[in-house]
Amino acid sequence: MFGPNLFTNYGEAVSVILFVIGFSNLLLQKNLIKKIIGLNIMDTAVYLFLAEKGYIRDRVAPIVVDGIQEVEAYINPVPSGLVLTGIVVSVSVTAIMLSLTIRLYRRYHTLDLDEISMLLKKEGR
Amino acid sequence: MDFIQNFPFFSIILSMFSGIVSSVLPVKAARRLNTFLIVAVGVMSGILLVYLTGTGEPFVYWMGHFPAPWGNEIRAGVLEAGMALFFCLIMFLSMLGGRRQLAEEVAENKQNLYYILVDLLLSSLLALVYTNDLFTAYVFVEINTISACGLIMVREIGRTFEAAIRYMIMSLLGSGLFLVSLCMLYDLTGHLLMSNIKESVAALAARGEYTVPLMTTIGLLCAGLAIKSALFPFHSWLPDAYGYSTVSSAAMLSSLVSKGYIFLLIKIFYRVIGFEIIAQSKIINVLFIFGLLGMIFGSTSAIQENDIRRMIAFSSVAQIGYIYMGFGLGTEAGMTASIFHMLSHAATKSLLFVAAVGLTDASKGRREFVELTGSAYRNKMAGIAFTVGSLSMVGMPMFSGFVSKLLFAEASIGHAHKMLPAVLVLALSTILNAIYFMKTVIRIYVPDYRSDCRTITIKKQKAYAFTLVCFILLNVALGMLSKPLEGWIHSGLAMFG
Amino acid sequence: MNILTYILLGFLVICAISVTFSKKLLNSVLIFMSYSLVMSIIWMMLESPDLAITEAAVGAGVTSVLFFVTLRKIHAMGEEDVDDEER
Amino acid sequence: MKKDSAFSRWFYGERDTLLDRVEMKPQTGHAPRAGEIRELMEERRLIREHIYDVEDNQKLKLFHRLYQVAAVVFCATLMLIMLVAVSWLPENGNPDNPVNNEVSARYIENGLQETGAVNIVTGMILDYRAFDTFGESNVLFISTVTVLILLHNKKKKETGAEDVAGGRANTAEKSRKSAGPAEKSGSIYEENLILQKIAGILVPIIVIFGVYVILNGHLSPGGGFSGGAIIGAGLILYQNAFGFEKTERFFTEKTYKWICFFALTFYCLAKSYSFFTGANHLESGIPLGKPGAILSSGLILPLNICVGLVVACTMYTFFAMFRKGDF
Repeated sequence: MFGPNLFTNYGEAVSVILFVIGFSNLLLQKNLIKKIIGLNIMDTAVYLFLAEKGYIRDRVAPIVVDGIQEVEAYINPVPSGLVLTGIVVSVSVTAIMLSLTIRLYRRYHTLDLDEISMLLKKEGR
Repeated sequence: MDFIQNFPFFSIILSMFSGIVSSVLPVKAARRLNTFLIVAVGVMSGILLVYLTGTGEPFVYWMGHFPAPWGNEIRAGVLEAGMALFFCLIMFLSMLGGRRQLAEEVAENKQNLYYILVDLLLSSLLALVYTNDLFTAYVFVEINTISACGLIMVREIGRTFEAAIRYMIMSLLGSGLFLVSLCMLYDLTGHLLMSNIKESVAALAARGEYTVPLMTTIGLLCAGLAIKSALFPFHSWLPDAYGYSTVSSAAMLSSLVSKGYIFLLIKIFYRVIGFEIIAQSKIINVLFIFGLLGMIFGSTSAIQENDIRRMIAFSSVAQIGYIYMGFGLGTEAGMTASIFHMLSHAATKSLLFVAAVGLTDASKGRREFVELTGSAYRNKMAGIAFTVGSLSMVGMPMFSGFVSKLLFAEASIGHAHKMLPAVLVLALSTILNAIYFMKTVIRIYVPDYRSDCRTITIKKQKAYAFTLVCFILLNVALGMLSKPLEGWIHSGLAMFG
Repeated sequence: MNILTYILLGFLVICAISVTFSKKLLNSVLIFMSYSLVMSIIWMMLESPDLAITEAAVGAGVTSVLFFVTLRKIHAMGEEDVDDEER
Repeated sequence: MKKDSAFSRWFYGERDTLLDRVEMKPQTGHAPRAGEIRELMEERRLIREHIYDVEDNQKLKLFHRLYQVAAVVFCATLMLIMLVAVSWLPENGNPDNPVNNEVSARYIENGLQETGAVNIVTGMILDYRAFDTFGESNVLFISTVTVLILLHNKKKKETGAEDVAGGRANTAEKSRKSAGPAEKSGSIYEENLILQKIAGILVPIIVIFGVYVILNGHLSPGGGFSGGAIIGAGLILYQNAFGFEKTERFFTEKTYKWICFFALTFYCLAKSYSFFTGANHLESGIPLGKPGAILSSGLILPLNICVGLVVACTMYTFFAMFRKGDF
C-alpha cells in the first residue's frame, strides 16, 4: 500500500500530518480561537509542502549571484512565488475570522459556536 | 488579433478597478458605478459570445509579455462567454430587486463597502470563468469566499454573524483541500496551466505512473470544491446564510457564488484532468451518491421548515444535489443536464428569493407561513412571480425546471447501473418539491380578511415589479429555448476539449 | 544539518498537537507563534529566504499581534485569568 | 490502609495530593460580588445543560456524538490517504522530478534579461505571474473591507447597545472594563517609560529596515509584502507605546483610504498597460535598466513600493480596528 518514497519524503509526510492536525482542529474544536489557529496551521502546512517540493539538493536560493544563470545552480523558484501569494491570503482570512469572533463575543459572551446557536434560538430571531 | 479578444481581460480588470475606485466614492456614485459595471460587462460578454459563435474557435489571451507555460493566461470559449453574460444578468436583476431592502438593512456608512464587495465578487466570478491557470483560480476562489462572507454579514444581526462564521469555516476547509491537491498536482506534472497539466496527466495515465497520488489528488480536488459549493453533508451554514442575509445577497449567494465553484469544477473535469479519466474513476460514484442523498435530504428538511426564506434555502441543497448527480452519471448527456440545471436553478432561485421578500414585506416582515396567509393578494406581482418560480422548481412544462428534469431523466436512462436509483430519486424528489412548494403557493392564495397588513401595489415599487417581470421572462425563455441552449452547451463543451 | 531538520520538524508536530490540547488560549497562541518561527527557520534551511522573511514578519509578527489583541478583547488575557473559554 | 501510596489515594479520590504542598496565593485584582458570579454561573450552567444535557436533549447529544465520531474517522482516513499519496510522490530534492521542467529553467536562465530582477522569485511574481499577485493584493483589499464592515463604529457607540446576552453579564462586563485603566486613551501601557524609550529607539530602525526590504525587493530576499508587514509591525509598536493620539496625527481613516486608493490604482493601471501590450504583442517601452542597480527592472520597483504601502496600511488598519474600532 505504501509506496517507496515515504521516508525520503519525510518533509512532505510531516507537512501532511500537520495539515490533518490543522484540519481536525478546524473541524472539531469548539473554541473559535483554536479553530482559527488550526486554520493557520493547515495553511502553513501546505506551504511547507510546497517549499519541500521546490527544494533541490545542493542548490542555492534563486537569487542570481555573480551572473551565474545555469539551471544547475538554483532551486525551483515557482513554489516560493506561490507560497508568497498564499501567505498573504491566509493573513487576510485570519483577520476576518478574528474580527467575526470579536463581534460574536461582544454579543454573546462566549466562544462556543453551539452555545451561540442555542442563544440565537432562545432569542427567537 | 481582433480587438474583441481583449474583452474578457477588460471585464475582469474593469470590475476590479471599479471596486478599488468605489472605496473613495460616496454611496450614490458607488451604486451607479456598480450598475454601469454590470451592464458594461454584460454587453461585452454578449458581444464576445456573438463573436465566438461566429468564429467557432476558442482563443487564449496572454496576461503579460510571456507565452503559455511561463506567464498567466486566460481563455474564452462559447460556454465561458455565455456564462459570464448569464452571471451579469442575474447579478443585475438581484441588485435591482433588493435595492430597497439594502437601504433599510445595511448601515448607511457601510453601503459603499457593499458595492465594493459586489464589484469584487463579479471580478472573481469572471476570473473563475475565464482563467486558464489553476493557481489563479485558487486566488480568485479566495476572493469569492471572502466577498461572499462579507455579503452575508453586511446585515449586522446575530444570525448573519453566526452564519458567516460557519460559512467561513466550511469554505476554508474546502480551500485547504483544494490548495493541497493543487500542490500535489503541480508536483506530479510540473505545471499550473490547465492545458499543460492535461497533457501531462494524459501522459501519466497512459504510462500508468503515479496512479495512487493522481487519484488522491482528483478526489481531494472534487471534495474541496464540493464542500465549498455546499454539497449535502456540508450544508450546515447554508440555511442561515441564505435565510437571514439581505435579499440581494441571498439571491447572489445561491445563484452565483456556488455556481462559480461548480463551473470551476466542470472546467477542471474537462480542461485539467480530462473527462475520460474522470468518467473511469470511482470518484464520480461518490459524487453521485451524495448528490442523491442531498436531493432527498434537502427536500425533507424544506418540508419541515416553518420559515419561507429558510425553506427556499433548503431547496437549494436539493438542487445542488441534482447538479452533482448529473456529474455522477459520468456521461456527456449528464454534464449537459447539469449545466442546464445550473442555469435554470440560478434563474429560479434568485426569482424565488426576490419574490419571497415581497410577500414577507406585505405581511409586516413576518416569515412564518401562518402570517403569510393571503399575502399574494396584498402584493400581486410577488405572488405571481412566486407561483411561477414554484411551478418551475416542481417541473411544470413551459418553465425552465421542466427542461432540466427532462434532461436528467434522459441522461440517466440507458445507464447500466445508475438508471434505477437516479430515476427513482428524481421522481421522489419531484413529489417532495411539489409538496412544499404547492403548500406555500396555496397558503399565499388563501384569502385572509382579518389581516390589517398594508397592500403593496405595483405602482409603488416599479423597479421591483420590473425585476420580477424580467425574472419571469428569463425563466420562460430558458424553458422555451431549450434546444438552442442545449446546442450551445454542446458546442461549449466541445470547445473545452 | 539533517538531524537539525528532524528535530525542527518534530518540534512542529509537537507544537501543533499541543495547541490542540492546551487549556489556556494564551498558551495556544504563544505555541502557535513559536510554530511560525520554527517554520520560518525550516524555510530558510530549504533555501527559500523570501518565504522565511515573509513568514517571520507576517506569521510570527502581525498574525500573533492580531491574536493577542483579540484575546484582550475577549478578556482571555490581561490582569485576571478568566478561564471561561477553556473548554 | 496505611500502606496505600499517595498515588493510589489520589486515584481513588480520598485526598488531594497537591493540598498543603503548593503555595496558594489569594487572587488579586477586581473581585465581583459573590451574588453576581453565582448568577452568571447559573445562567451558563443552564445554557450548557440545555445544549449537552442527556435527558432534555437526547437527539442533539446523539447528533454531537455522531458528528464527532464521523469527523474523527474522516480525519484519520484523510491522513492515511494523504500519507499513502505522499509515499508515491516523486522523491524529495531530486533534480529530475517533473517539477524541474522547462518552466523553472526559463525563469532561471532568462529571468534576469527578461524582467531585470536579480531576485528571480520577485521577478516571477511581479512580472511572469503578475495576474496572481494582483489578485492577491485584491484579497488584502477586500479583507480590509470586510473587517471595516465588522468592526468600524464611526459614532463611537457603546457596545452595551448590542449586548443581547442580557443585563446580568453587563455588570461584570463594566467592572472588567474599569479594571483596564487606560483603555479609553488607547494605550494599555500609557505610563510605561521603559517601553516608550525602547520604542523610540526601535521604531525608526524597524521602519528603515522595512523600507530597505521594499526597495531592495528585486535585488535581495523580500519585497513589497514582507517589507510592508515589517513597517506595519513598526507602526503597531509605535501605537502601543505612545497611544492613539500620537498616531492619529499622521494616520487617520483618510490617510488609509487615499494611500490604498492611489497605490492600488497605480498598480491596476500599470499592470493593465503591461497586460494589454503583452497580449497584443506590442512593445511596452519600459526600460529595464542595468540589473543589480536600485533603479532597474522596469515596473517591479514601483509595484513593490505600491504593494508595500498597501500592506503596511492594511496591517495597521487591522490592528486599529481590532483595538478600537476606529483609526
